Amino acid sequence: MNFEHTEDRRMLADTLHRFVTEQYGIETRNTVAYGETGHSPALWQQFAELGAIGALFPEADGGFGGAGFDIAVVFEALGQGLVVEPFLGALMVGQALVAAGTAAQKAHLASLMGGSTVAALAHDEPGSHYQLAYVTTQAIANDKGWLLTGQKAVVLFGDQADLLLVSARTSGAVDSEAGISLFLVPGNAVGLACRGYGRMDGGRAAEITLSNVQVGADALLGAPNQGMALLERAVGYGILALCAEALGAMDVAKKSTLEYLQTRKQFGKPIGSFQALQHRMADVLIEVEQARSAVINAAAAIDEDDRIQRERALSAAKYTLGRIGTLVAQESIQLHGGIGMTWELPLSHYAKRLVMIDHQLGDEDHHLARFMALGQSL
Amino acid sequence: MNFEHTEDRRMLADTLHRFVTEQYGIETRNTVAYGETGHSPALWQQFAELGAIGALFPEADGGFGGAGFDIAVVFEALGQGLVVEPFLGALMVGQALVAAGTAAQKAHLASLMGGSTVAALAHDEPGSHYQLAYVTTQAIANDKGWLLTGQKAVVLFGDQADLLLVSARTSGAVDSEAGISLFLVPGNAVGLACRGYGRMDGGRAAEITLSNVQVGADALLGAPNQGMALLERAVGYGILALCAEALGAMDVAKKSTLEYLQTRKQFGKPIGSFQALQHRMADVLIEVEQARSAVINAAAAIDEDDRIQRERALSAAKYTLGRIGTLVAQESIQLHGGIGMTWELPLSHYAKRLVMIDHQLGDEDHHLARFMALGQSL
Amino acid sequence: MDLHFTPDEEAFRTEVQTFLQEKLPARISHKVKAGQRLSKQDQDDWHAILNARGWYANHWPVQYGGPGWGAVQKFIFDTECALAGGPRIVPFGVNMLGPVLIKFGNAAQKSYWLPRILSGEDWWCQGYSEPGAGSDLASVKTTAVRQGGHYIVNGQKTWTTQGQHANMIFCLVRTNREARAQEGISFLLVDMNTPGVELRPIRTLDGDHEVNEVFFTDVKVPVENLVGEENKGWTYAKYLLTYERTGIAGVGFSVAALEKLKVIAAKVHKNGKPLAQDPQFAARMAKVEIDLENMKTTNLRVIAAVAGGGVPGAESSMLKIRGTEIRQELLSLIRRAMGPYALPFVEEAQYTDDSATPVGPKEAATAAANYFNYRKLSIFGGSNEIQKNIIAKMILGL
Amino acid sequence: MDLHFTPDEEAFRTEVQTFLQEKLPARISHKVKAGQRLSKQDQDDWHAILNARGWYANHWPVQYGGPGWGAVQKFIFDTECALAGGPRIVPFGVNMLGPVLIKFGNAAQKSYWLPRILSGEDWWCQGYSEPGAGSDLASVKTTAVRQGGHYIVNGQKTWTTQGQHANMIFCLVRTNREARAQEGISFLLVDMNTPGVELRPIRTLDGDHEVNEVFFTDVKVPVENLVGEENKGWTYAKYLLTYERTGIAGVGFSVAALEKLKVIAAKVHKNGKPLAQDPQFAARMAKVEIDLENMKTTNLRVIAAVAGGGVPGAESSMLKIRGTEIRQELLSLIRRAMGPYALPFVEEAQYTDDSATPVGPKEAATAAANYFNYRKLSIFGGSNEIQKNIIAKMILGL
Repeated sequence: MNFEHTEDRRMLADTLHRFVTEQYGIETRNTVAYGETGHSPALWQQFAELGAIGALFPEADGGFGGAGFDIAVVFEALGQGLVVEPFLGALMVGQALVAAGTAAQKAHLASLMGGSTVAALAHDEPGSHYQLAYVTTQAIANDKGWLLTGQKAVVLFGDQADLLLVSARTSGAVDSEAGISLFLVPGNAVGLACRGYGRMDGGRAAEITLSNVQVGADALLGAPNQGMALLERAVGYGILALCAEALGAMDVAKKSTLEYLQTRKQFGKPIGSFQALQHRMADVLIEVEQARSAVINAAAAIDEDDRIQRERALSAAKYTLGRIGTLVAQESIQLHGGIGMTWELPLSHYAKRLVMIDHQLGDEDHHLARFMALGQSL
Repeated sequence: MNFEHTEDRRMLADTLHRFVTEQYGIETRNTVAYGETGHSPALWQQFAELGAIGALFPEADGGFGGAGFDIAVVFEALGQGLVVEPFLGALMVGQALVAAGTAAQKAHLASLMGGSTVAALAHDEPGSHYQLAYVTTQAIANDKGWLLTGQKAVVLFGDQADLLLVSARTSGAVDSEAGISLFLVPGNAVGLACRGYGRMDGGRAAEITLSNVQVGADALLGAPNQGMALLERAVGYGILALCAEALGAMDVAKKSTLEYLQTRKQFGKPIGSFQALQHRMADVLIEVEQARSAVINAAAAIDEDDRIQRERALSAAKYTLGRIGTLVAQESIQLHGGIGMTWELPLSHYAKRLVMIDHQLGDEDHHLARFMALGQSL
Repeated sequence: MDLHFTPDEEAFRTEVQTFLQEKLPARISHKVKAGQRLSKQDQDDWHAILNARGWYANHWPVQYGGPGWGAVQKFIFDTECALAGGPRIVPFGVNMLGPVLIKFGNAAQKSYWLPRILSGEDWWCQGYSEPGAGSDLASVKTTAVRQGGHYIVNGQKTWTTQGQHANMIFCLVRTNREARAQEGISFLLVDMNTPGVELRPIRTLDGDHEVNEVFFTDVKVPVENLVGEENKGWTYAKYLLTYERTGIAGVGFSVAALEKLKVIAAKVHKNGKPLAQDPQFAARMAKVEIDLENMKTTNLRVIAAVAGGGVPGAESSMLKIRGTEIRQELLSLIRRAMGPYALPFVEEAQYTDDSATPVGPKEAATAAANYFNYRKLSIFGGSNEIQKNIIAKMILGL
Repeated sequence: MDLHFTPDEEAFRTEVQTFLQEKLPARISHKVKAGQRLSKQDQDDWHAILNARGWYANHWPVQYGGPGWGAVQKFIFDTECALAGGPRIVPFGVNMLGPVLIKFGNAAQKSYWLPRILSGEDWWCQGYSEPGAGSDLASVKTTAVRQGGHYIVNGQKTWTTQGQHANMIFCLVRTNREARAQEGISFLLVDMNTPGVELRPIRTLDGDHEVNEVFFTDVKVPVENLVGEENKGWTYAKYLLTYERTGIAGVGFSVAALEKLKVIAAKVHKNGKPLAQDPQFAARMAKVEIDLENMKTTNLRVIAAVAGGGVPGAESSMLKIRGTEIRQELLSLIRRAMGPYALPFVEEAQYTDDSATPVGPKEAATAAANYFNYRKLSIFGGSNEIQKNIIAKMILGL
């Protein structure tokens, strides 16, 4: 039993932390995050050079990490700096490639890790509401490969992506776990239309319409109709990443709130001397430490072979971070008072991010229900 | 719109309050409640003479009240004094008689109101867990009337009761709403066996076994197979009563906790001066006022003809009082510290009663689910 | 005990409903129901409509132009307005300054300012809060120094809601620096167009511009604009804060939000069923619905006490806390119901949904922004923590 | 980062499990799992079994009879004991007085008292709390006045757990009335059989007799029974309170309670389905299960920090708060699961289930009583409110 990170991971965390603090301060971040492209290709490139993307993938595939704790360390640091670069897409698409890619398909990994490719998982659909097996987009085999038609919802950086991993139904009913297949689709494919927009918490996303998009036979990732397991795996990595990111963000929100309580005076004394607020902060502290433990549990579980154990730990973590992230966001704003609601205060952007993370890859209700359902099969 | 009680009701409340304070102090109460019979026939008789039982029933049937607010006023006063006398059984059995009794059957009402009869609703069964339609006890028609066989669980004062109202199945599946019939059974019927025991919060209850208990044809209350609606009606009155009782009890618990906070000193000042505790008491106050409103809503709804409206208000109230009763019990003990856990302090008995009320006629989860289910039919 | 409204009150409700059906512009109610931001024009229009009917200053005495309503009528009116999608009345002139002038203003002030509030000629904003003061309103630092026929005002106010539309601001200013915190404060009316008044927008986390900072640099204010006596301003300020709180629970808004939530929960599907049948979501909805049903009665009990001659006082703190908790919970649930579609933020969609096809369900356009915007409910108007202090002191005697 | 125990630690776990299988009497573990009350004999037996193996004083240094375990082994042992239904060790002698004597006692005291703790010859209880003091332990009013070779003790102690079994009590007494609250306190060992010591039971709300009041009237205590220096007792008391808190989260007890709850929820039916499939109940169970999974890791993190040379300190406050919240929630759920059968209270069934057929499911016999009894978890050992004060001060710096 050992709760210390390896020397390598600590160095990576330090490097990232330093880079984010120096180069990705909140003003830069907000300019980038709420700007035209919602991220900065130049900074993204620099993250790549620091090895932050490579750390998400195993050495066998050209990375230098890829374990659960590597991913947690990177995303925690990103969360601390509210980094909006397209790490999540890179992680999920990249891990799908690692798990199921042919040698040719894996060639994408190098450009992903090099920061020259923006990747996106195009899976959610207008009616899916976190349900992983809900896929109505159709892929029909033809002599050139596959013809894709359908609609994808809230695809992160879908309007910037060079490479999309698209889930489509090759057989089965609309919400059947069987019959899902995954396809690698270039962002500039003919027939692919994009409606991009900014996100509440910065960064961008897009509604994507696929109208008879023709891809080659080599676009299929993994076996046809068997995409569900691969999708779950990729999304599992995404869940871990979002949890770690939320942890990083809530640490900053907590710290900022604490500092405010220590310095802000009302009725002649620091408001942190009021016991009711002290006890609320004590509750926040305990919850944040529980959230930290949930991330550790998820990071340890992600490499676990037993699906039920692994997915239960992931759902437990996403439930935990969703619930606590929202709590920390609300308490941080409330304890700051009016100033906590201003655009100017970095805290408000942390709060928005924390709440919005609960809307990505399944919210607390979704993952609580999933945790229960997985438990039934124990 | 008017939130004042009528003069009559206020007088009744005052009378009851005075009687309970003078004659039913906590030591008397505990001696009675945790004693052999779990209640006091002499005091029960006196309550009858004060009109407290009669107030639960309409004038047309020999009472002098019977409206929702009459019942609420009586039970709120009983709750304030933690009275353990068999009011609840009298109310539920009596209201069933009022609703469906023949003239001969209604003759029981006089002895009920006169305090000479102890009545009990024998409905719950070992597997029912609050589910009203779950009835496995069988009633088979024969030439003498009906033959009853089955088991009844946690029948309040079942070992003291002169008159039992027993639910039994005359057709249909175990949990079918159709096919339930209600029977008036004397407590000393041949074939009726009783295992009496004390309750956690005082008073008594019993497991009742019916082995070929023969009752006459005139024992059937209401139409055969149609007992469910009558049962729901009787239980509805019970729910209102328990809610009002809980309100009375939580007012005392709150008051006692407040007094403790005002007088108890720690670190040189009254603990009520600590802001964290102040805010928790403010929360308790708000919850108790919401509970009071829920009781008002239920009392107003009980005479409502629209079943869905009525039952939703009753379930809303029982959910509310269950949740808040438990909260008030726990907070009262916690804010008292160790002393709040002692048998000697009246508060601890109020806390027990508040929690145990949530286990009677459906707990907060049960009534939340019922509220939702009733809402589906809106 | 009778929870029913009287026939007269029900008749009044019908009158209000008819009025709203006939007079409330669909353009405006549509925006309100969609949670969109209103323009100054929208608000001016609604003001004019109410004033034409004599219902604008609806708690003013009849002699000053009020309709002579009691607490129950006021409650019915507020509730029906909220249900119909009527905009929230901007309270600063009519609900805050008005009562202060009526009670403490001199004859000239009353005859000059009150009609202008009614007509909408003046748009008032509030100069109470200062940076670093928060809920400690008495720590006023903005100074007013008497020089002949004027006060010279210097200092800064903040959280000035809709100050960008206002031409007038009422301010708490310090006229005596020697006195203790709550003494030495005066209540001053300032024309925003006076040289030295500068307004800077505060952008809130949802990107909205609703509140402002107001800076005063050697602003000359005629002494005629002093309300009541010099250094007695705190008395008027407190009166203003405790006045007219029966609407504080916001029950009408919550009922409207619950209706909206139910429509959404019936429409949005998860796992092949409407969200309204998802056990966890349905339980959240049922819990807040029950809490709201209870709150309705709690609110009416307080109103009945006021109508019966009682004073709302600290009970309004209770209504404020639970009322805002319920509203915030409903806004959380609307946000939750949107699933991933809570993420998109399309600026135009905050003002109108005419432009383009919506991203996701149309309710998604404002769901997250409103959730964040209305975190203010538990902060402004005396934070919920301050309200708990009031309850502890005034009701609980702790 | 590695959440797995080392092979050595796993081997130790197996050793503990084997020991428990072989040595823990079924009679005792059965009672513990059923939530029944233990007799003095039960506790003495378990004490003797542990002591025979050298595992009784399992955090004492080897030289005094400890097994030389670290924090991780101690954690494994505690957890496995809880899972197997081992009784909670009565902590007053071995976990509280022992460390104080080891650190502050003189040679004679160590050589006399420590072996008697190990052997069980002395049953110690605690004389800390006084009526009206609650969490403010330093406000000691019981006095000890030096007269020749004795102290004359007068005063009253309360909440003395299992004092009815004890022959010895360690007390905080005031030896200097002039000094400030935390000075002038001494740490004294008192024979309960001395004339003037009187014990009165306190009956708790569940009808149990577990705690007591202890009265001292002119009780003569030899000066040899003073631990450390006169008037320095507060130092020793604080040491005692902060010592050995890695077990404070009670994770083992919670894991055992969760297992019990799951068995019940699979067995009890509602609406034709096991309670485990009732959406609301299942959600409550899942929430506490997740919280417990997280707490396990939080607890291990603190233990790892201690094992790595860190000091648990205020982190143990965090474990205490959340650990007791989880335990209380699990006991609430067991109570809830019983439905109407939570009401019956059969006295005999609190001690044994041999006598008669149970009323309702057999778990119902103690469900409500235990729920009420364990409300103490958030009160005793420094109330959770005091723990939050500690966190605010020590960790948050507020």
